[in-house]
Amino acid sequence: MYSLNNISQVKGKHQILDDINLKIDDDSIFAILGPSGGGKTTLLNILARIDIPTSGSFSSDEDQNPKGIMVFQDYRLFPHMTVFKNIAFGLKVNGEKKEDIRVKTNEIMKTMEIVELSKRYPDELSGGQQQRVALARAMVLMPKLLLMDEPFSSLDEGLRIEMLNFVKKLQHEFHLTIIFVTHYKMEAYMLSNKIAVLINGKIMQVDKPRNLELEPVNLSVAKFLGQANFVEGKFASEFTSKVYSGMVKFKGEIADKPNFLYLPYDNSIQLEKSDYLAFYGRISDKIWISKTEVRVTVEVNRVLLQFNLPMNSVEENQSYQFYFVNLPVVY
Amino acid sequence: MYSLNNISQVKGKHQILDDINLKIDDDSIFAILGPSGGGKTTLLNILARIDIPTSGSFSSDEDQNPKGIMVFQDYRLFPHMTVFKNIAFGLKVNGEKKEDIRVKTNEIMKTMEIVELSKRYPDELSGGQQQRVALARAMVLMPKLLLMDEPFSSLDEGLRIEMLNFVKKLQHEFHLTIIFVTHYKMEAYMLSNKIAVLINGKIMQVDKPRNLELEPVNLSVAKFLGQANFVEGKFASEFTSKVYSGMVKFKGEIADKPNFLYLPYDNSIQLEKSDYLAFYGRISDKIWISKTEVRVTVEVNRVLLQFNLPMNSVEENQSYQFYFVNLPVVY
Amino acid sequence: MKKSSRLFPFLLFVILVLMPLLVIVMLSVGRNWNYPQLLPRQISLSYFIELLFDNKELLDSLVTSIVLALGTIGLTVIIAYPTAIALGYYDFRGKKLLNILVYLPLIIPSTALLTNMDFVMIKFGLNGSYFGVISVHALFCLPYAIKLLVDNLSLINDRYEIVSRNMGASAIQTFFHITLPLSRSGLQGAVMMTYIVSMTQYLSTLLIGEGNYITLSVRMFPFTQDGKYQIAAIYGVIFMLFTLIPLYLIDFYISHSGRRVIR
Amino acid sequence: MTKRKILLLLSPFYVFFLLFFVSAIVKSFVTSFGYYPLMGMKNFNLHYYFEAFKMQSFLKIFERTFLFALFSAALACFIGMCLALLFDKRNDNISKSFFKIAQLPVMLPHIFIVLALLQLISQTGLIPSLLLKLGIISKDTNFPLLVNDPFQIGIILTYLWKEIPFVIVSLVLVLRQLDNRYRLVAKNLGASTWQTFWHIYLPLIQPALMNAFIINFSFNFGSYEVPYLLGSQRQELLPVYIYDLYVQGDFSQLPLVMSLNLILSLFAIAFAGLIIFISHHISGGHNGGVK
Amino acid sequence: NKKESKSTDLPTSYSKALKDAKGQTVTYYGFGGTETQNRWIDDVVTPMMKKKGITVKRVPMDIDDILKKLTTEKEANKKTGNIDVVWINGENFYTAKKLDLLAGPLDSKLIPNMKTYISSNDPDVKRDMGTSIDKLEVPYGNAQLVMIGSKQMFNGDYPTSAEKMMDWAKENPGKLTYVAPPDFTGSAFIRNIIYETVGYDAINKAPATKKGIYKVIKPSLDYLNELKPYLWEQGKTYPKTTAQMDKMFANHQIALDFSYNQMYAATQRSDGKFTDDAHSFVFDKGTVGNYNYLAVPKTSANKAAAVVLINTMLSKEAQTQRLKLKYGAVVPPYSEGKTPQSITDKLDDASNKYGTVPMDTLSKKRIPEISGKKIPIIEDLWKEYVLNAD
Ligand SMILES: Nc1ncnc2c1ncn2[C@@H]1O[C@H](COP(=O)(O)OP(=O)(O)OP(=O)(O)O)[C@@H](O)[C@H]1O
Ligand SMILES: Nc1ncnc2c1ncn2[C@@H]1O[C@H](COP(=O)(O)OP(=O)(O)OP(=O)(O)O)[C@@H](O)[C@H]1O
Ligand SMILES: [Mg+2]
Ligand SMILES: [Mg+2]
Repeated sequence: MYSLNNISQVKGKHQILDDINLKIDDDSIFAILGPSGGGKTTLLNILARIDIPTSGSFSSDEDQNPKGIMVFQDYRLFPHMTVFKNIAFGLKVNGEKKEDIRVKTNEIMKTMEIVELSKRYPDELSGGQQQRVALARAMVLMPKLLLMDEPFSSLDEGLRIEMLNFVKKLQHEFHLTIIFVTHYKMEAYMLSNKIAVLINGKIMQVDKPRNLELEPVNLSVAKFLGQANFVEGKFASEFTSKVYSGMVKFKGEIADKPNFLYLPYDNSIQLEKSDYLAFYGRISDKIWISKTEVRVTVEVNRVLLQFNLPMNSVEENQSYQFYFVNLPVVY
Repeated sequence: MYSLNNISQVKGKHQILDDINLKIDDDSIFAILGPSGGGKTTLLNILARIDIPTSGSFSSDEDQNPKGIMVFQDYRLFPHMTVFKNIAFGLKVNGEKKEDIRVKTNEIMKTMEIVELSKRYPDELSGGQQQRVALARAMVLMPKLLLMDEPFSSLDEGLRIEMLNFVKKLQHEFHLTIIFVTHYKMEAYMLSNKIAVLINGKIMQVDKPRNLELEPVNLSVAKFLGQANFVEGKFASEFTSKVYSGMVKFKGEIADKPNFLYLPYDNSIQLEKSDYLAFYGRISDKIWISKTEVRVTVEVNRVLLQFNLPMNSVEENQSYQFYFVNLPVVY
Repeated sequence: MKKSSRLFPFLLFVILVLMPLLVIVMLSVGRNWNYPQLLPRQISLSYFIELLFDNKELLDSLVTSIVLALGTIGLTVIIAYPTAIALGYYDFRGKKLLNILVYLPLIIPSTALLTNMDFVMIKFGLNGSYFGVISVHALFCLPYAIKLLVDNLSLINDRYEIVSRNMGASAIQTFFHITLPLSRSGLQGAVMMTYIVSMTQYLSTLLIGEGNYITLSVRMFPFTQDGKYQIAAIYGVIFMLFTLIPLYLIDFYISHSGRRVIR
Repeated sequence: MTKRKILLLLSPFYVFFLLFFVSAIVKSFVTSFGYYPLMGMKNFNLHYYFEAFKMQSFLKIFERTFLFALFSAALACFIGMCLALLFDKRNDNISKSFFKIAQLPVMLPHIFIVLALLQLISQTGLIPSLLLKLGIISKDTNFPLLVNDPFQIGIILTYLWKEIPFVIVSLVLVLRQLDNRYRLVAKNLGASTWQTFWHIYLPLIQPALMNAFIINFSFNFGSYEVPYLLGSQRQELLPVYIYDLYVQGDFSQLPLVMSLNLILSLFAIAFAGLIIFISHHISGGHNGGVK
Repeated sequence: NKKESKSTDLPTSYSKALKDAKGQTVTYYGFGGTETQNRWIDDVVTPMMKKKGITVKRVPMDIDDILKKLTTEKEANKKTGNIDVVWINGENFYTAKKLDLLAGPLDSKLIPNMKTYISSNDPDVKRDMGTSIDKLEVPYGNAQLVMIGSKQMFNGDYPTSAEKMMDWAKENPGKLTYVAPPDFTGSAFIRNIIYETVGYDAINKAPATKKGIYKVIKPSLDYLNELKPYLWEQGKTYPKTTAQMDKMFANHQIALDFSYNQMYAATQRSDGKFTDDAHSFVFDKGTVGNYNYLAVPKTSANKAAAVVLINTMLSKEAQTQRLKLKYGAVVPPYSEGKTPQSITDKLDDASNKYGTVPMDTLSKKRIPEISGKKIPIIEDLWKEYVLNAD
């Protein structure tokens, strides 16, 4: 078990991390999800002991000063080494045998589909190729604790899934602990069952993907998870807004001045009648997003809202009466 | 109208681009979608006149040598300038008035939500913040031709959508032509109605999102678009494989040795009876992916397949008979 | 690394660097300093005063030295910068050869070469002219200047220049806004070396300058050559003042204008 | 574009070099081939080169000078590199003052340290005086001969005093550019300080170090002022040897002097070429710019 | 070009020179490493010239370099140059004359002070180190090798001959040395030893070839080799400059110093560098003496002013001043019978006060130089058979 104890970080006058407390199980993948500038890299740097926190500590059951091997967001491949040498570097400095280094390095290059790049220098690689080399460089070491900072951001969908599966398999086989950081929630959901949401230097919620998606603990998390409309309004026993006024499930703090109606794109409204009358709106735009769904823009009282609706259920420039699937949430 | 005429690029011994021909309408957003290492950056570099192609040319109706302003994949913020100065740079060297520079720069910083970073240096920014500065730096110039190389890869979902919308709005208002490159198909679908798929240095298909997704022109495109199972088998008037044997729609070339059955995750099988009997399979895993769907792993004859099915339609460790929605495609 | 472990080498280094300087200063003011006395028996500034005030030639030659050094810096930088950019950023045929060529003026012993240079200068009609002298100075400064700039530029690479050009900046704007600030430390080194190499040129100044440029070195060299320690030391101290002060001023200006150099 | 651009970038250098330098070299060559009309010599031949290679003393001195220049340049590079690495950090006071002080010797002429060394370590210098006072030696001749000595210690000390700081200055400028981002990566991947130095820093500063080595070597190999003042007469060094020949005032010897000069130069050029070749082909020869 | 149009001929008479030279700037090129000499030119000669409406510019340049420069100019076909007056001697004069670099004749018509103070049959006006002068240069200083011994170390008993020196060296090993050639003084010392051991005539008559000279000076080389183990550092190394040797002498590291300036001990003593302990003497058989000369290059653009400068430097006023210690106390090149009494008096004064050798002794003990061509050969032989022997 790894523990992050009251970690804070201040740089210049900016409080970048604010009292982070986390417990991370051994032999698991832990995801830290958060928006740009949230402090994810800063946190990982501390766990990798590249940076020292202003206060707080990082420890584990076995080791007072555990240190993770890091995959850097900006890759940081050694510019003077070929791909092969970059990947072999860690093994070499850890004194592995030449033959072992060769075998292991070739192995991982095969997995990463970069064998044919082995003699190239970093400046001769595409962005995604560099990222794969960076991943390989860290993973070939099979570290007990692996830290990955947005390791798949430059990879295309296909590769990303391959890599995700590979990381999963690796973790499973070798019982590594992996802490990984991403701004891309699907990645987090696919890799991990326990996700910490880090926004503005604070851990907002630690939860399963499903719970996160269904019940974001507060407005920032909801906003960050995105794919939702936020309709401004006022709450006082009931909610009033341009789009909808009426009963809601209130999850905000009363003190918040403007309140927001949370309407995720997915699964928040329907055409079939339900207990919760929503609004009457005109379909102003329709874009194709998958084989079964379209993203529609609904104009309600001059406010534009977006929803995913089943293919062919609505026509452009027509108006419809919509119903909520469940009682809507207000923050 | 911009034309890419027979552009090829060779570096070292590698043919990176192979006879690229494209027509791009003025006043539109054109997306180039492709996997890592496909040659996207290489192509953009040619359009930005940073690199000279081995052969071929890039021209437009108005200008023999059009030149795009580029947003670089690796940002390339000037390390010795603050965020403000980085963004103002282009305006300054183009001789704009001081006051105008201030106004425009502040304007775009507001849009990009980076106002409070204006006095920081690039190495004091997070990855996503750097990317936004890079975007702002190019966009503030309102160039006739804007080239963007994976401009949103480091942004979280929320920001990404904001930025996408902003780019769309900008294009609309100022009638720019935008060519943008991504490996992330959703981004391409959301921003553009005309997408070129660039794989292995070749343009494979230029099409609308919908057509791409429904009928990838060949196996590489299908594979790249991902979210699909590919079942190896043999085609000779009928298809035979471990999973399914029978009638198919054949889109491959007869010469291809192994053929592949294309089974997208989405909308390729169902439980309800249809004309096309598929296979009998056991649900070995189920993960939550959205409010309405789960991703299931189906075991058929020891082969594992993945599909997105409606929530609660199947149970883990149960077996079911599945049907194809349409006649399946084989490449 | 612990501070204490660096303190010893630091102090040793400081002593080794400063001790000779101290000796020179003492030598320049000491009289009757004979073995085995550790300190001069008398301290006298009379030589100094005589050289500095009774003898306006010293000040004249100081001005001449600096005027030549400034011209040399200008010429050297104009030639060295583009060369260093080409060597630092690009690969081209003959690069390795050029890499050696730039060191030639240092490699070839100058004594014999200079007469030939004099010959060439006479043929060009440049002997005795300002341009002629700074050209020869620049020749001996170029290896240093190019080396220091190349070291610097090859690490930066041309990627920022590419951005700048792409954003519509002209080559000149790019140079001043991007290349120059990014290679500031290299340039500082180059200017420093150029200044000092120019200031110490003796024979070339004399031969090509035809006596029109009597610099500090020209005056000082014969004394050192002949081992006239005290006078040489006085010249040396004056030399030191007038190299160190401007160079530290440049250094101060550079390191305090704008931000620290990039990563 | 690029080809023209490179040509444009290089043209000031080439023009300048051709006009002022190559022309002088050509003149040297012409003279060395025995064409010296002033003395009535008008035949081109290789006579003087053959003669040079027949001069036993020349060859012996040549070898000695080469080894000497190699040794002192390498030593300066080595010590300079160690110090530069020890004090490369930008934001601590020791390093800052170190760098300031390291610049001092770079900015002072060689003759300066020659003077000081003569005062300090000649047998009646300050250091023997001090040792005498301290009772460590009993008379001046107990102090080893360090100037004009057979091992060229005086010259080596002078060169080290000037060149170590030069190496430091040029490496620190590079090290500052490198920052410690790669060091952090290496450390994170488990490299020790030594390994980080050997695999990361050394290759990255290697080109700069090699360049510094070439400059130092060339200087040590070709300059005569310091060996003239501090060298031993018996273990003569090449530049002094040639200088003596040159100033003897016998103009009919000039072609010989020129050919010696050119032999020396060609050799040094070949050597520098070798160093550059090596530099390109060992780790660090390729770096696509440090990000 | 203004320079080119100027006459490149010498003026026809001194008075014409004086007239033509008004407003001209004359450059004096000569060794600049002697501060006393520089001071003399700056403080004495320059103001004298100023009065005549001529500006003097002193350029410190070695005669080797001056010659190289003049040769290059000639090679490049340059008709006028920047060098007006040069300080020249012996071997260099030989070369310059051979290359036809010097303007002449500089006779007494042009330089009136030549007639006044120097008799035309003075050997030093006829030949400079064996080279016939042919009115191409004018003497302006007198130099003669003198030994400076430590009174205390020699106990007042100075080695006034080669043998005495050898004896003393054997008794006091490590206390003698000499500056290594090609230093001017060191080279002169070796010639002086040759005079001591084989005599002036032998070497003077020897053919100017390596073989010929070796045969003649073999005994001298043997002498030096015999002396070698008793020298400082067993003769494995030698001081490089006179200054280095001066310092060793001042520190009593060695007992004997040499100088080419007869009054050197005096200047050093007044400077506080030597103590009263320093005492000058010459060998009984005499020491090498020569003159310093001035010449005008053919390419000089200001020949009129050059002539005036030379005459001025030779004048009684300038030479009297030059006897002052702060100007280096250089003995005038005046011929024996033509030296003004005031100057002779001053020299004798100094000899009493500073222990320098009296003027009449010096001129009696003066041995002329040998041919300039032989000097590099002797230096080579020394290097081969003494320095690098064993
Ligand atoms: N050296 C610094 N000085 C001041 N502020 C800094 C510094 N480094 C980072 N920051 C700020 O700290 C915040 C967190 O940065 P961090 O790099 O940890 O974000 P992140 O979560 O990794 O974001 P991204 O997903 O965009 O990479 C950002 O707002 C950034 O601007
Ligand atoms: N200088 C070079 N020398 C050799 N090959 C190169 C060079 N630069 C790029 N390549 C290769 O060209 C191919 C295309 O590179 P490019 O950077 O265009 O890919 P990309 O489509 O932008 O990929 P990504 O999405 O990963 O950035 C890659 O396989 C890359 O390795
Ligand atoms: Mg980050
Ligand atoms: Mg790319």
